[in-house]
Amino acid sequence: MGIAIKFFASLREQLGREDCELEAGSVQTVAEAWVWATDDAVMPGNTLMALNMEYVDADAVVSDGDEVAFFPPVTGG
Amino acid sequence: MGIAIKFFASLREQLGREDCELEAGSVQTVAEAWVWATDDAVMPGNTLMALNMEYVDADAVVSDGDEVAFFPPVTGG
Amino acid sequence: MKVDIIETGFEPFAEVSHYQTSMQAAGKFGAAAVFVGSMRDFNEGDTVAQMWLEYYPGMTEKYLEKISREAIERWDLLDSLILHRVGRIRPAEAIVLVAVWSAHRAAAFEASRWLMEELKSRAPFWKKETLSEGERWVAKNTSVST
Amino acid sequence: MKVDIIETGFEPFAEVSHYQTSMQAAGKFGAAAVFVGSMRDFNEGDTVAQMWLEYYPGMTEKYLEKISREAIERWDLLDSLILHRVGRIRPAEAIVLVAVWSAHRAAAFEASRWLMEELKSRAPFWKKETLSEGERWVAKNTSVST
Repeated sequence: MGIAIKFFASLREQLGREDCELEAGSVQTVAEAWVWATDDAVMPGNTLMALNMEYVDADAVVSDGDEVAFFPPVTGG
Repeated sequence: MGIAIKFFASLREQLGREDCELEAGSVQTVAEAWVWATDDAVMPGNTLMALNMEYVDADAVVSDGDEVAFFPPVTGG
Repeated sequence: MKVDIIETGFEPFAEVSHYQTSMQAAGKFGAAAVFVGSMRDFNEGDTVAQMWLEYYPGMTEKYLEKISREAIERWDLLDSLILHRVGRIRPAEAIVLVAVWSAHRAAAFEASRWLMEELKSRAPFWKKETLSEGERWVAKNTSVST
Repeated sequence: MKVDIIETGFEPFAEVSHYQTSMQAAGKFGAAAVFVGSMRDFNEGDTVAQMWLEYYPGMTEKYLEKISREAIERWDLLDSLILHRVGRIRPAEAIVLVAVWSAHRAAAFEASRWLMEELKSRAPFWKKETLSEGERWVAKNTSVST
């Protein structure tokens, strides 16, 4: 199935990246997913991370079929 | 013109009093207005007093044309 | 700013919507906070069939206008609306509506709550409940914390 | 309990009224607290012509449902409603609605405010403003105190 990667809002525009899919087993953690999906771009210090739609830290472990998302501070409401 | 006296809610029912009017000059303070208007009934400790529709203490001075009101703790909202 | 004492049933959210439409501040307020108090069908363990709400015509409006002005000044509100029902009220009917409009949310939250606490602690209204057996005046309002 | 993401304009008080009518808790709730956040036509000193609101389909709803359940549990609420607009928004239009129903007013006031703070600090939404010259992403939300 692979690992789905999503970027949102200003972070997506800054990176110039679309959502992508990594091969299963290619990464172990959310931090590694960032490196592979962005060609090792510098991660802004305020970047938020979600794994399967729950907030996580960069060292969260990812598995085949997971969805990983990166986004800037939220500004809803 | 005299001094208008009003009672509200449970206090009015307990006293069995209608609104009344005292003669001008017959009383000097809100406390004296109570005595005259109620035939010296005991005032419940939680009675609230208003003079011309503003909260006052019992020693507030009343004048000809004033309106004095006595009522129990409020229960609106 | 508007204060009104109402003798018949009213639909609180329709009133807020209607009042807001008439405001000149569209685009200026980022926040509206609204509180509606309704009649419950129970109180202190008893079923309440209906209620009678008495007020002090003149003083009640004056007091509500006073606290409205104070809130507008203190929290720099753009507008406020207070409606309060009097007379005979049945369960589930709206009793009180407090609505405030401000640029930012903290002011709206704080002002609406402050207005309700001031209203409940000092505005001249009195409730008499009709129970299955007889009537009783409500003795006192709950404090801020409940 | 209801959470909904809305792509077109909505009339917040009509939504509250409609939702309340459908509730089974009439006569049980003594208090309803409603907060509506609307788009202002200015921000940080600039005139804002319109706004684009992005979200994370799936996670956003999940997060709003999570905080709704938490609020219902913590304050013993009878019900809650959260609506949030996404897509293109113009000044004076409603962006967010939070409504809660409870037996007593303190719970309603506190829960509505807590829900708004949680929503603003953690719900995945992002605003992009269109100014007279170009666009900009809103960098961060205001803290609780403003």
